[in-house]
Amino acid sequence: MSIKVRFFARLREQLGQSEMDLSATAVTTVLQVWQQSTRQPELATNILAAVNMQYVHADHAVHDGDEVAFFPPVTGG
Amino acid sequence: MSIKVRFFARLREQLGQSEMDLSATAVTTVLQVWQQSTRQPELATNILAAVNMQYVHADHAVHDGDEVAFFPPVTGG
Amino acid sequence: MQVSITSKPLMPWQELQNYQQQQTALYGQVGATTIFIGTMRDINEDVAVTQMELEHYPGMTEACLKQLVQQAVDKWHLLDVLIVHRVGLLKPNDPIVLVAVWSAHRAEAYAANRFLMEELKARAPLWKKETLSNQQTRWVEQNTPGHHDAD
Amino acid sequence: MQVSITSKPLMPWQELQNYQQQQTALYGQVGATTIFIGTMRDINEDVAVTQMELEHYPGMTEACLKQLVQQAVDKWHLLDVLIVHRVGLLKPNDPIVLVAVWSAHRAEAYAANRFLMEELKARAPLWKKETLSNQQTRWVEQNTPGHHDAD
Repeated sequence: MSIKVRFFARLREQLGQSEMDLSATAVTTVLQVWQQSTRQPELATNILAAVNMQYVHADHAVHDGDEVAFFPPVTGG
Repeated sequence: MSIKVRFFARLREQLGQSEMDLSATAVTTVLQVWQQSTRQPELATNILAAVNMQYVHADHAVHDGDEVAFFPPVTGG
Repeated sequence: MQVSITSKPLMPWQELQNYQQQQTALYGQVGATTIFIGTMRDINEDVAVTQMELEHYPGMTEACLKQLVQQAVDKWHLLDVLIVHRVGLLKPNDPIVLVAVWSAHRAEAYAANRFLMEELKARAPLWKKETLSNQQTRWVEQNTPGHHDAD
Repeated sequence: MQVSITSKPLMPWQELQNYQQQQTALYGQVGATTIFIGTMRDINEDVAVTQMELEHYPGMTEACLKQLVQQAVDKWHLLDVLIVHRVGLLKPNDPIVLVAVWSAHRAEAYAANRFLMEELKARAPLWKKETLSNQQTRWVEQNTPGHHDAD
């Protein structure tokens, strides 16, 4: 299955990329998407995650075609 | 001494006058100004009073040249 | 800081634009602006209202509003305050009052704006006389007091 | 109800005037309008800031703001809501965000406006990167949370 991964703001700069396409062979979670896309084992608690533009927790299931985004605390307004 | 008395809004309409000049011979209070100017013994608790454009209580002393105003609860805004 | 009473139609956006153009000394300091605009509704206490006459006590109304602004300035860190209140004959949809507060921070701008509106309604000598759809008139009896009303 | 993200300069008074002209269906119903405008300051955490880049997540930012508006509409009786947020390059004194709430009653207009601003700051995917006077840049780490902050 194919998953689109996006990074924003400071995280985007630190990782040196804003998006990537990930191929996974089985059912996966947000945490696994993070590990595969960044090669970092831990998802820091201050990194927020969204699947298809909705906030989710790290154990949220990810399906074929989903867009998964990771970003630091928001600072708008 | 000479005191200017002013009435506003519903009170002005009920009394049929917006202002009058009152002559008093001695030290007087807001309540006495009310009694002399309206010929009503009681100053209802929902009638507000001001001396020289500052809110005061009924026992506030009134001096020569003061402007005393009476009006109903305010309803601006 | 400015308070004013006007018998001319109140145009909030124009008023704000004009006022803000004088605020060059505040350049870069303002983080939060809060604005309240009170507008005449065509219904009050379940009765249709066709027009409204707003009476005030010239001199005392302005003095009272200035005192309220001073209280707000003493209580919060504010950069500027503007209050404009209509008097005279109003029709439904006409703006009645404009309260604008400029501050570095939003918590203070929100709190001061709410304070000014509640105090204005409780203390400023202004009175509304409504004309109903049957041509009868009535004085509005009393503003609902305090912070917990919903008027 | 409208939310929008814009990379063009935000002109609050013009935005409000244009938006309100479409509100003919609300004629006579609005009693209270509350507006919040957030503006870029030239100092943050005691350091001079010369410009700011606002990044967002196209699609999610708008969806998030729409959800917040829906929550506000579910919670209070509101007649209309407008939110406009700037992205891109900003200079001090530039408006960042505009939140406007129209209601019959002021308590609801004040409460909903405050709620929307707090939730926007806590949840909307937007990020600020500041350029300091020494040309260094820094990401703003975190908005102060909740109703008790003073930012």
